[in-house]
Amino acid sequence: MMLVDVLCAVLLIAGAVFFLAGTLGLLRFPDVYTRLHALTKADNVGLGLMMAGLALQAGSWAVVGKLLLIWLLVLLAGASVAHLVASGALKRGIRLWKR
Amino acid sequence: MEALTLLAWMFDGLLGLGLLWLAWRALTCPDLFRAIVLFIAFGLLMALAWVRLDAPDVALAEAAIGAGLTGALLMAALAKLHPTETNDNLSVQAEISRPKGRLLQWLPVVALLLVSAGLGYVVLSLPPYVTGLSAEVAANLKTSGVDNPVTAVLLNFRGYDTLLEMVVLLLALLGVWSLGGTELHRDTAPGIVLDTLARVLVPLLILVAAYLLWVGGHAPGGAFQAGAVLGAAGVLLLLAGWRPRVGLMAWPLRLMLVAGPGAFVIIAALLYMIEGQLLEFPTAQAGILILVLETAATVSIGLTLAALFLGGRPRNDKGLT
Amino acid sequence: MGTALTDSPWGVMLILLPLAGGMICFIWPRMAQVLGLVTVFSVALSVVGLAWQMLDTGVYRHAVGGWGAPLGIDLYADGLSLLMLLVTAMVGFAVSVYSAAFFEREDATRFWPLWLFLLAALNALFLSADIFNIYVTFELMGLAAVALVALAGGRDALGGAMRYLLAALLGSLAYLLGVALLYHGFGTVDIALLAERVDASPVVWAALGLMGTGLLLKTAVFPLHFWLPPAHAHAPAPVSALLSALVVKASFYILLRLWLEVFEPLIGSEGVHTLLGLLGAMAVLWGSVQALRQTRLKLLIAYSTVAQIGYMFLAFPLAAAAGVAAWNAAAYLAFSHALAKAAMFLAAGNLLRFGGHDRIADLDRVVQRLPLTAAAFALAGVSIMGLPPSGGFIGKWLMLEAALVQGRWDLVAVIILGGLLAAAYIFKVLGYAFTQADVVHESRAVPASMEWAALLLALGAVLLGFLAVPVLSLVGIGDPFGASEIRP
Amino acid sequence: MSASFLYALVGIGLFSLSLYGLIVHAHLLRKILALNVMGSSIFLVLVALAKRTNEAPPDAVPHAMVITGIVVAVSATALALTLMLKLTAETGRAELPDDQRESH
Repeated sequence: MMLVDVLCAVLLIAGAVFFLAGTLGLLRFPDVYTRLHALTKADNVGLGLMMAGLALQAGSWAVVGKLLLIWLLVLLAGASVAHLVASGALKRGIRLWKR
Repeated sequence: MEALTLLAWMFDGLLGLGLLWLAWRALTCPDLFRAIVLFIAFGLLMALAWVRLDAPDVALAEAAIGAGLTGALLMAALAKLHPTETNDNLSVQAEISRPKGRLLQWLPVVALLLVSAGLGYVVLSLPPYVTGLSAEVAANLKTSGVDNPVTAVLLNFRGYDTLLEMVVLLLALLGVWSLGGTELHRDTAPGIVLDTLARVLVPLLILVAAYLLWVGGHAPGGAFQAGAVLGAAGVLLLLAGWRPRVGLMAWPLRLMLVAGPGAFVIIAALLYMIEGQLLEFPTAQAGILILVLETAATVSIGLTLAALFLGGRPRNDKGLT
Repeated sequence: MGTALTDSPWGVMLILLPLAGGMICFIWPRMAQVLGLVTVFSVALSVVGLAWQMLDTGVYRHAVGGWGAPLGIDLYADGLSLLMLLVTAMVGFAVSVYSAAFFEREDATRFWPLWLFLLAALNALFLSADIFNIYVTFELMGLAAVALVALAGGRDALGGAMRYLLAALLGSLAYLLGVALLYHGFGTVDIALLAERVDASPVVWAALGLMGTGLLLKTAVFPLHFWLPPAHAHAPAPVSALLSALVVKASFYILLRLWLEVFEPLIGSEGVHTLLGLLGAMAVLWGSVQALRQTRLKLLIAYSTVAQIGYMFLAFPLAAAAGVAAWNAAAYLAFSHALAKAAMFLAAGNLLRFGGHDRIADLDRVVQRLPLTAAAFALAGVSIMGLPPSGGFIGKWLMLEAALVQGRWDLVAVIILGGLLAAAYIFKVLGYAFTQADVVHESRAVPASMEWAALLLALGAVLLGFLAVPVLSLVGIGDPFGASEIRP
Repeated sequence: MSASFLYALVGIGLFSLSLYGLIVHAHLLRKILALNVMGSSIFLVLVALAKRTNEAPPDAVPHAMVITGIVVAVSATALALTLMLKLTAETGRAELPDDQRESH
């Protein structure tokens, strides 16, 4: 059983690293569009890894199904909200960052 | 195990500091838009705190109503307060009113420090191990008709509180309508993305609300969490530009709004005739009666929260609103 | 016939009837007025039924849901809550008759559901024996009252309603923190059980501080009265009558109930009740002086409310030695002030409807043209001033007696000075009512039912002076003031 | 000094912070935010102290009280926001009438 725990730990830590990368992106990137990019990428990949790790620990298949549903919902919501924020920003005339 | 408790302590400490920091930033941030976003983040951290304190029902309610719907109401109010077509970014500068003069500035701070020190001492003076009413709740759980203790307390043991509380929600809507609240104006047509998001999510949200309502009987969930999810579906629809047909506006809507408290009052009156005590559920039918009450409550809470978000009084042809 | 009356569910009907009435009025706006009047009348009958039942079987206790005290919520009614229920029924009925003629079509459909929910909240509050349940009734009462104040629309009404809402929410939340501390300290939120378990520990002191501050804010006692005058003065006349007569006294009733039962071990302490007495005395003097300075009639009456509430708080220092006499005086003052103040606000509403303004200086020969309203205002003034034979006189006389017995000359001086100041501002208004104003403007007819509603309430306040013995025996049911055990 | 007391103290801290925020700021939206934070802080104290049952499941009664409180808080907030909007439409500023006269 040790292998499952180790694998789960590795997956969770990898997910956490992606979230860390997303947060760093949020702080460091110059304008709203790049920050959105950083956040959405970190969100779905990081969350995907975490869900995989938790699925290993899950008792029944129903819980695995629920975890998958959560991940899909976050993907759907994250992508559309990012689009809405970006189009809102464009409508307000926030220009893209150029070096 | 020592490392684990240390880790748990660190997490609690960080969460506590996070809560205090977010609340302080939300209250003293010059930009109102950012203050509301910080408040929503504060609501989500609060939901995390409820999970840490073994209160999953409260976490659901806080995330759905405390952070979600209250945040949506605040955002809608801010949008109506400062229509953002004019300035370029969303930030709404509202000057922080510092009290004038040194004494006036430090007096409240010192007074509040004393108050919190006193309250902190009082809280710490409470006995460390106490079970409160959990013994009585566990003893009567079997005859309450549900297995989830929180739903048992909410719907059966203290059902009278819940009746009054649903009337409070209805009363808030009545107050908003009697004020003739400002309509949520639609400046631009909703984009294709928001439209498809609404088309996909709303049926799923209604399904999740039904699931939460059903699962409330034996696991965290129940009428208020389900009603909040239904309210969120309503808010999403309203954001996507959907408005109820005018014909629907008159008494059908009002009937559904009153369904929750109305069902409670009718059942309370009937039970009084039969059992001789207000809101005393006969143990055999307690489960069914609670389910009926919860279903009616979910419908009216969902509709009321969506109508509160809409704000304005629904116009209908007869002019009698 | 006797048994049918005594075991029928009066207490429960007092809560379910207005709730059901309010909901039906909301669903069926066209029938709101008729339904409202029928509901209020049946609630008044239920209160009489409850009184009959309690005279027969003593205290009314009802375990909601059949669970009993620590787990479930109890409804409890003794003499004091019965008195408040009677006041609510009487003032509520008169105001309902008045509102039937006062509001036009559009406002009426909004007024009735809000008013019936406020009535349900008041009845639920006076019947509740559970401090968390009282928090929920406070919120129900607060939101209904704010929505009613804002019904008038316009800058002043909205400003008054907003300040009132913020004060009410802050008061309720401070009260709730006190409830949280008491629950976690003693494991129950039921008043009777708390009274047994409470000791003079820091938790109880903190709970007294928090709940006391919250309730003082909701009762608008002197330093915390800032929200009352704008809210009561700029609301529609029937709403001002309801707020000043009933809503403000509900939080005083809860403060009194908690003081007598839950915080009983702390009663002996000198500091707290002298502080309350000081606040009461300053409220009497400051309120009366402010009322004297007002140029608008409704603001004058609102500041008079602040002053009269001060009188009730004078009972706290006197109760240390005089015990039941002081509390009887406070209860009597509450009863007569409710009737008199409601009559005054309704009379002011009539004057506003008649002249289109409520500037005291421009009251144009009101006595000749609106005799019933002027009589109502004068009779209500008699009770506010405390002249014999009115109910106000009995209340003040009992209070004076208690003060003289203990030799509290400072309180005696405050009571008498307050009475003189009250006489000053009432005669100021009556003075203008007799004379002719310099600017003459067209007047609008005032429906007879509105004038009679005000007059009947004022007559009630005066007749109260003759009913001292029956009313005090009614208040004595269930011994709310702990007269039985000898006060240390 | 278990976790429940830590959260209870955080609740007390939040209560004082929100009381300060309510008193000092003139803008009505800030006052409504402060009232919401104050409500949450009292709920935190209620539920935190319900967790003093070591390993046993916590006491369910405060949880039910907090759920009732959350719903009451959202209805009060909705009414307060609408009142603020109507007041702003009437007076042009989102502040209580006498704060407005003071500030300019």
